[in-house]
Amino acid sequence: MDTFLFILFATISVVCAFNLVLQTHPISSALSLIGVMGSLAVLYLLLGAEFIAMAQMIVYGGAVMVLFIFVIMLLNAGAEKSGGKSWFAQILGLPLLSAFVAVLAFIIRMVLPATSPVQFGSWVGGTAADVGKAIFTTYLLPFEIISVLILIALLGAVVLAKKEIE
Amino acid sequence: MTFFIVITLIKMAIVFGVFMTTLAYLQWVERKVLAHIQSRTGPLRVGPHGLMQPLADVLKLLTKEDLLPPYVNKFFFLLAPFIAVSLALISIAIIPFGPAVPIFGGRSTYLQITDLNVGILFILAISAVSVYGIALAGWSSNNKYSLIGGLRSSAQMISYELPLTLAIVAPLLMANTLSFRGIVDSQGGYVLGFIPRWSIFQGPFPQIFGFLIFMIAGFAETNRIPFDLPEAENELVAGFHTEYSSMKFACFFMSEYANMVTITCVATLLFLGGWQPLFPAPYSNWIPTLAFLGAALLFIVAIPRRKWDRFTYPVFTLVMVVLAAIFAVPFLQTYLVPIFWFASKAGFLLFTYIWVRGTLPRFRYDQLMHFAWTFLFPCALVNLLLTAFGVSIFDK
Amino acid sequence: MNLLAILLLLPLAGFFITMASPRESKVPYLVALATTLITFFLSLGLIGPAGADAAHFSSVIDAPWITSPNFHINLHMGVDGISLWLVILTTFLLPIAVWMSESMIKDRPKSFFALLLLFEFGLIGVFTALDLFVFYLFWEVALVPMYIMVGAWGSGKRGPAAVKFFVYTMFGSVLMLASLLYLLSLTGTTDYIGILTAFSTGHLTLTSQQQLLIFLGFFMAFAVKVPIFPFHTWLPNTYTQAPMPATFLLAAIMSKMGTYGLLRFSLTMSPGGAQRCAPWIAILAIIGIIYGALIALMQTNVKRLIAYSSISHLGFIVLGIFAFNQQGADGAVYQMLAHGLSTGALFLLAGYLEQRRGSLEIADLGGIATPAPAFATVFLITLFASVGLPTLCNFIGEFLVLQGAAIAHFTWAAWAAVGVILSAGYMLWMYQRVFLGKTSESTESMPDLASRDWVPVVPLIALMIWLGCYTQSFMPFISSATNNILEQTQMNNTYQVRSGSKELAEARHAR
Amino acid sequence: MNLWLIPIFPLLGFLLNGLIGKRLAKPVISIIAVGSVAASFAFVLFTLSQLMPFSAAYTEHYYTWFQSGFLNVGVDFTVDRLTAIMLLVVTGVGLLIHTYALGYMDHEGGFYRFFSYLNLFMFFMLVLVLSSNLLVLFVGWEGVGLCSYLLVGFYFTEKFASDAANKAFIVNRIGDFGFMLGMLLLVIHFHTLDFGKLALAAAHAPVESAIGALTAITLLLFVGATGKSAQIPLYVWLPDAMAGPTPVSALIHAATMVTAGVYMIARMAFLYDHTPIAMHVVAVIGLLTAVFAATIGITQYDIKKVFAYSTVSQLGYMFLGVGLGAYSAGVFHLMTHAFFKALLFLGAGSVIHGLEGEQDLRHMGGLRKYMPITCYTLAAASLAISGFPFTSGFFSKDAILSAAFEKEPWMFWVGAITAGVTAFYVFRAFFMAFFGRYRGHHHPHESPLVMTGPLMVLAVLSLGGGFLSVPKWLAPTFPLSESENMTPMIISVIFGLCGIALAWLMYVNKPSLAESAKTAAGPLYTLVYNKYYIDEIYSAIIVKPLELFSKFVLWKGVDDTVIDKGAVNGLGHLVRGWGNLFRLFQSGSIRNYATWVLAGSLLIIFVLGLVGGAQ
Amino acid sequence: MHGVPISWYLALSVVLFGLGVAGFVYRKSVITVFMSIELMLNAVNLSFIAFSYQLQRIDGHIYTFFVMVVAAAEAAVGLAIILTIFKNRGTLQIDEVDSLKN
Repeated sequence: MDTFLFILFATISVVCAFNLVLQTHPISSALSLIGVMGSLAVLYLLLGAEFIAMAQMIVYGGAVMVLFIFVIMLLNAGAEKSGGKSWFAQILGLPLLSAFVAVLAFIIRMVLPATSPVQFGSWVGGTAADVGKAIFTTYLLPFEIISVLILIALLGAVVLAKKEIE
Repeated sequence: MTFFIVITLIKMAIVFGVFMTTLAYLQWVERKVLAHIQSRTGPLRVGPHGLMQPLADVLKLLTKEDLLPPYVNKFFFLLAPFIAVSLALISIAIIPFGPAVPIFGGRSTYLQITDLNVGILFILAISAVSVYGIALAGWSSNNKYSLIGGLRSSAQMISYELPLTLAIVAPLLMANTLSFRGIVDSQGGYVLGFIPRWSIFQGPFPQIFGFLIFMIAGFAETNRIPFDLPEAENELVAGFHTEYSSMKFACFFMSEYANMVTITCVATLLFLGGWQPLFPAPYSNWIPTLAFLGAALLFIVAIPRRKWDRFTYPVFTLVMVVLAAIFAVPFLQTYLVPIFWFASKAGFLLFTYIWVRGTLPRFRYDQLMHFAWTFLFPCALVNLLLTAFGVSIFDK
Repeated sequence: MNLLAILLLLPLAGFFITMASPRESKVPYLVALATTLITFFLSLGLIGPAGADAAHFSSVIDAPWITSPNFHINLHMGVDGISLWLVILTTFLLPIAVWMSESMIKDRPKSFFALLLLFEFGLIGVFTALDLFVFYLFWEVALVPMYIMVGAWGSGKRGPAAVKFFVYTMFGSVLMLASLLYLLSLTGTTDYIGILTAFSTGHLTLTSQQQLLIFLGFFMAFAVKVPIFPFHTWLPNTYTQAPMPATFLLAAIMSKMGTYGLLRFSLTMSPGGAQRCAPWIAILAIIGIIYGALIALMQTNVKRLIAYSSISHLGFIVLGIFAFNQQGADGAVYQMLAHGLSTGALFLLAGYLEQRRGSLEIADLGGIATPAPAFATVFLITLFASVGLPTLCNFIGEFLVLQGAAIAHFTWAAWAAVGVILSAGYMLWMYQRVFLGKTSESTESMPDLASRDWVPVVPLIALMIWLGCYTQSFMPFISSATNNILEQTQMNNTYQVRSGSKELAEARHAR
Repeated sequence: MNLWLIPIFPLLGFLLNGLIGKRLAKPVISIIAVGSVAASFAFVLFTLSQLMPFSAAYTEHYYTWFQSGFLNVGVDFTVDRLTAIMLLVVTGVGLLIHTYALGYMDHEGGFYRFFSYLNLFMFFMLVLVLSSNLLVLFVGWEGVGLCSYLLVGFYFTEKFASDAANKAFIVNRIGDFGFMLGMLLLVIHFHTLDFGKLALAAAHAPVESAIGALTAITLLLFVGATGKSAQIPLYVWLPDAMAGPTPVSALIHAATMVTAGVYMIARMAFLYDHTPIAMHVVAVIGLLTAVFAATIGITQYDIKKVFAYSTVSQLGYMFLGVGLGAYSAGVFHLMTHAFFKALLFLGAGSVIHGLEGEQDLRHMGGLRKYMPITCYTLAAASLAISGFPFTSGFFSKDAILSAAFEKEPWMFWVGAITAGVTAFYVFRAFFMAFFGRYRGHHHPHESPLVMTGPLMVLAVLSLGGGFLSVPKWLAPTFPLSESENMTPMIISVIFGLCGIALAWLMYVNKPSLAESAKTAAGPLYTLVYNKYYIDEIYSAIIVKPLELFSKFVLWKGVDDTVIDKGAVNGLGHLVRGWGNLFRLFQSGSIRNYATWVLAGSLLIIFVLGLVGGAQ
Repeated sequence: MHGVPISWYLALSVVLFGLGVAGFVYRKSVITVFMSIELMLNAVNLSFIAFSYQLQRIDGHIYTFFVMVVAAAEAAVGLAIILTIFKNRGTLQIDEVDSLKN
C-alpha cells in the first residue's frame, strides 16, 4: 500500500516537475508545480507529517501559487520566447546538472545506512500538537523572527507593487 | 480491514447519494424560497409543486449541446470545472453527521466517512485550492469578462480566507483539537442543565462574533450574494463561467452549492455543536417525531387551493406521519436523531443563505475588499485574541 | 579616567555632536573649534607624565580587546617622547584647520568639520597606538576622512586625485596588514612592547628573511604615506586638488604618519631588515630630496610647488631615520615637527592667497608685497623657516639629519645638503615671482592680512622661532625616546623563532 | 658682564621698527635705529675696557641650544682680542653708516623697513662675531646673508634688485653648503663645534693621521668663506648686490659682512695651521680673486661696480694674507679696508645722492667744485686703498705683501702688480668723477652734514687707522713675524704710485689716451668689460641646464611619464585588464550565475561528500 | 505491506531538486525561473521531512515550516519585484534583465 502510494505520487510529482520545466507557458508550469506540491503533501502524510502536509497545501497551494497565478494573469505572461544570451548556461548547464544529481545520488547510495522501510503511521510525531509545541518552546525565537520577517516582506511587497513607475 | 473497507464504501455510497440529492433539491428549495420572498409561486409545473424540477434541470443540462468556444485554452478550459467540482465534493468526506453508533455484529462506527486529526486544516486546504478552478476558468476562457471575474473571485476568496480561518481558530482554541469529532464532542453537555455548551454559547468566550464572522466570510468564500461579484451579471455578464455551457456549467453550479453545504456543515460542527441536540437527551429524542407530526397536522388543516391539492396534501400528511413513526422507533432513534439535529441546524443555515440572497443587495468590489481587510479581519483578530485570553485564564 | 583616553574620545564625541548639529548654522563650526581647542589644551597635560620618563610610555591604556587561545590583541596605547610631540602637533594644528575651514569651506561645512574631528581621532590614535593592530586600525580611520575631504571638497579633477590617493595608500596599507598578520603568526601577539620585550629578552628572534618580509610590508605602507621617492606621484595631485585645510593637514600631519611609522615600527619590529635596507632607502630619500627640489624649481603653481618641496623635506626625515644614529633620529623627529609647522603655515598662507586672489598660478600673481606688506613678511618668515634658516625651526632638524647622515655615510650628507641649496633656490624664486616686482592691476587691490587672519599665523610663527631658538625645551624628550628605539634596533638578530605567544604574554605582563 | 646685551640692542631696534615702525614718525625711527647701534657700540667700548688686559678669552654660557647624543651645542658668547677688533669695526663703522643712512635714505620710501633690516643685520653680525662655537657663528653667518638678501632686494619692485637679492642668497647658500659639510666633518672628528674645545682638540690631534680629514674640513669651510666673502668662484653675487642702497653696500658688502669669511678663517686658524695644502689653496684663490677682480675694475663705468670689484679684490688680499699664515695681517687689512672701503662707498653714495641717482662715471666729472667734502674724503680713501705711504692701507697691505715676500715671492709680485692696478682703477674712478668738466645734466649739490660727517670721520680713520697696529694687538693670538725687510714695502708703494700716475695721465691729463687704450686692447677690453662673461658662463653651464633638466627630464619626463603614467597607471591598466578578463564571468545573466553556483556547490559536495563520506 | 526505504524519498527529492535547477538554468521567463526555485525548496523540504521521519524527530518539520514561511515571504516580495521589472522594462525574459552588465 505505502509502496504503491509512494510510487504513484512520486511519479506524479516527477512528471509534474518535468512538465514544469518543459512547458513553455507559465500557467502550465504553475499548474504542474501545484501538482508537485499536492503529491508532495501526500508524501508528507505518508511520512507522518500531517500538519506539514496541510500547511503545504494551505501555504504553497493556497497562497504562494495563487500569487503566482495572479501575477501571471495580471501580466498576461505569454509563452516565453526562445533564444537568449546565456550561452554559458546553455552549454554547461546540463552536464553540470547531471554530474550534480549523479554525485548526490551516489552519496545517498553510499553514505546513507540501509534503513527500515517507511511505514505509514509508524511514527506519529508530526501532529499539529507536536509541531506547535516545538515551535512555541524550542523554536520560539526563530518563529518570532520569521514572523517579523514575513511582516516585513508583506510591507515590502506592498511598497514595491504600489510604486508607480513612469 | 475488509470490514473497514466495506463499511466505508457503504457510507460513501449513502453520503454521495444523499449529498447529490441535497444539492439538486437545494437549488429547488432556493428557487421556491426566493419565489415566496418575492411572493411568487416558483417552480410549480414539473411534478407536484415542481418537485421534479431538479430532475428536469439535470436532464436539460446533460442534453444541452456542449460547445467549446474558439480561442480558449482547451486543456485548462476543460480542467477548470473539473477541479472546481471535485474539490468541492471532496471536503464532505470528513464531515461527521453523528456520533459512533452500534451496528450489526456488535461493532460500532461513526456516522462519517473518515476522520482526520487535522480535519479543519484539510477543509481549509481544500477551500484554499478551490480558487484555481475559478481562476483558471476565468483565465482560460480567453474573455476579458471571464478573466476579470476569475481575478476578482480569486482575490476575494484569498482575502476572505483570512477572517474565515481566524474565526475558525477561536473555537478550536476552546475545543483544543483539530478533528471534527473531537470538536463536536467538546461541545456536548449543558450549562445549568438547559443551555447547550455549543461554541456560540460556551464559555469562556461565547463565539457569537466568531460565528457571524465565519458566516459572512463563508458567504464570500462561496461567492454568494451579497459577495457574488465574480458572477455579477450586470457588469461581467456571468463572470468566470460566461463561456461555459451544459455539463461544465453544471459542474460550477454544483461546486458552488457543494461549497455552500460544506461551509454550513463546518459552521454547524464548529459553532452549533454538530449533532448535539438542543435539549437534554430524554426529551430531545422525541422532538423530531413531534415536529413531523406538527407538519402532518399542517397539511391536514391547510385549505387546498388547486384541484390536485386534494391528492397531494394527504400524501404529504402520510409521509410526515410515516417519518414521525420512524423517528419514534427507539432502535432507530440512536441513528436518526443526531442526523436530524445536524441536518436541521445545517438546513437552517442554508436557509439563511437563501434568505440573505433574497434580501440583500450586492457590494461594490472595492467595498468588498475594504470590508474584508479593514473590518472583518480586525474583528476576527480581536475575537481570536479575546478567546485566547479567556482560554488561557479560565483553562482548567 | 586616563588622559589619553579622553583625548581619543573627545574628537570622536565632537564628531558625533557635529554630525547631529543643524546644518545651516554656526553650531558645527563652534563645536568643532571648541572640541579641538579643548583637546589641544588637554593634550598639553601629556607633557607632565611623559616628561618624567620620556623613554618609556606614559598615560598608557591597556585593555584586552580580542583574546583567542593562540593570540590576543589589546587596545594598548601610550605616549613617549616622540608620540608626545606629534600628538601635540596634531592637536595644535587641528584648531587651525578648523579655523581655516570656517572661511575656506563654503558648501556642506558641517560634514567637513565632522570629518576634521574624525581625522583628529584617527591621528591621535595612530601616534599613540602601541599595538600593531590598533595602529593599523587608526591608520585606516585617519585615511578615510581625508579621502572624503579631497574627493568631495576638492577642486579641479578632485575625483581622480582622491581615488589615486586612496588606492595608493590602500595598496600600501594592505601590504602592511599582510606583514602585520605574518608577524602575528610568528609571534602570536601584535603588541608592540610585548614583541620588543620578547626581542630584548631573547625570547623571540626572527630570521633575516622573516625580518626582511615584515620590514618591506611595513615599509611600503609608510613609504607611500610619507611619500618616499618612487611612490610620491599621488602627492602633487592630491595636495593641489585638495581643499586648503585638507592640504594643510595632509602636509603638516598626515605625512608624519608615515615617518612616525617608519621610526616606531619599521626599525624596531624588524631591525635586521631595516638595517639591511637602510642604504637603499637612504638613497631613495636622497633622490627624493634632490628630485623634489628640482621639480619644485620649475613649478608654476604655488600649491604644487610647496607640495613638491615637502617631498624634498620629507626625504630629510627618512634619511635621518635610516641613518641609525642618535643625531639622525633626533633630527628626523625634530624635522617632523618643524616641517609640520613650516609647511603647514605655508599652505595656510597659500590658502589666504587663494582666498584673496582666487588663483595660485604664479603667472596670475606678482608684486603682492606692495599692497600687502604684512602678508609678504609673514610669508617670507615661513618661507625662510622651510628653507632652513638658522633660528627658525627647520634648521635644527636639517642640521641634525645631515649630521646623522654624515656620521653614517658622509656622501649621503653631501648629496642631501644639495637639497638645502636648491630649497633656497625654488622658494626664493617663487617668492620673487609672487610677491616682488611690480603689481599688476589684478594684484594691486589685494587686501593685507585682516586681524582675523593673524589668529592662526601668530602662534605658528612664534612656535617656529621657539623651536628654532630654544630647541632644548623639546629635544630631551625626543632624544630619550629615539635613544630607546635605537637601542631596540640593536636587539634581535637572526635566529629561529624559539617560542610562542605564551612566553610573550608573560614577558608583556612582566613589563 | 652681559655680552648678550651687545647684540640685543640692535635686535630691539629691529623689533621696534619692524613691528610698529610703520606708525612711527621718521625722527623716532631714526633715534631707535641709530640709538640702538650707538648703545651697543658704547657697550662694546665698556665691555672691552672691562676686559682690558685680555689675558684669556672671556666666555659666557647662556643656555644649551640643543643636545643630541654626544653633540652638545650651547648658545654662548666669547670675547677675545680678535673679537674685540671685529666688535669695534662692526659697531663703529656700523654706527657711522647708520648715521649716514639717515641722510641718504631721507627721501626713500620704506624708511622704517630699511632701518629695521639694518638693525637686524647688526644683530646677526654681532652674533657672528661673538659666537663661541661654529653653529652659532653659522646662525650669524646665515642671518647676515638673510639681511643682505633683504637689503639688496630693498627696491623689490625692480626686477634687477630682486634678482640680485636672490643671486646673493643662493650663491651664499652654495657657500654654506660647504660650510655645513665642514661643520659635519668637524663634529664627526672632534664631536664638538666649540672653538675652545676644538682648539684644544686640534692642538693634541695626531695631525699626520688626520691630515686628510683636516684638509677636507678646512677646505669645505673655505668654500663657505668664498661664498660669503665673494671669492672665486662664488664672487659673482657681490657686484650685483650693488643694487641695494649705497649705505647697505658700504656696511654689508664692504665693511663687515663680506669680511666674515676672513674672520672665520682667522678664527679657525688653529685648524688651518695644520693643513698647508688648504692654506695654499686659500692663498692662491685669494690672489687670483684679487687680480681677477682688479682687472675687471679697470673697465667698469658704474662707480659702485668699480668699488664692488675693488672690494672683491681687497678681500682677495685678505685671503692671501690669512692663506699665507699672516692672520694678523689679514685681519689688519680687514679693519683698514672696512674704513676706507666704507668711505669709498659712502662717498660714492654721496655723489649719487648729489646727482639724483646717477651712477655712471661717464656722466660725472668736475664734481670737485660741487661737492668738495665728498671729494676730499674720497681722495683720502683712494690714497688709503692704493697704499699711499702712511695711510692705513699702506700698513695693512704692506703687512700682507711682506708676508708673501717671505713665503711665496711670486705671490708677492702678483700682489704688488695688483696693488698698482688697484691704485689705477680707484683713481680712474676718482678722477673721472671729480676732475675734468661735468658731463651730466643734473644739478650736483653737496650732501647734508649728517652724511658728510661720517665721511670725515672715516677719512680720518682711513688715513690714520694704520697706526693702531692690529698685528701687535693680536700678537698673543697670532705670533708676530718680525721682518725688517723694507723691499716689499718700497716695491708695492712704487707700483701704487705708478698706478695713480697712470690714472692721472689717462683721465685728467689726456683723456683721449683712455679711448685709444681701449681700442688698442680691443677684444681683450670687451672681454674684461663684460667681466669675462662669467655670469653668462655660469648661467649657460649650470643654471639653464638645471632648469631644463628638472623641467623636461624630471618633471615632465620622469615624474609625469615614467613614474606616474608608466609605473602607476601602468599598474592600474594591468589591474583593469585582469578585471576585464574576469568581467566575462559577470555576464549579467542570472542564469550564468546560477550555473556558477551550481558548479561551486558541485565542487563543495565533491569535497565534503566524498572526502567526508569516505572516512 | 512493506513500504519503501527512506533513500527513495531522498532520491525523489534529489530528482526534483535537479529538475528545479534545470528549470532555473534553462527557462527564460522570470516567473518560471522563480517557480523552479520554489520547486527546489519543495525538494529540500521533502528531504527534511524524510530525515525527520528517519530520526524520529520533529525538527525537520519545523525547518520545513520555516522554509514555507520564508518561501511565502519570498514569493510576495519576489513577485512584487517581478511586477516592478515588468512595469519598468516591459519584459519577463530573464536574459533581457542585465543592466548590471552594461
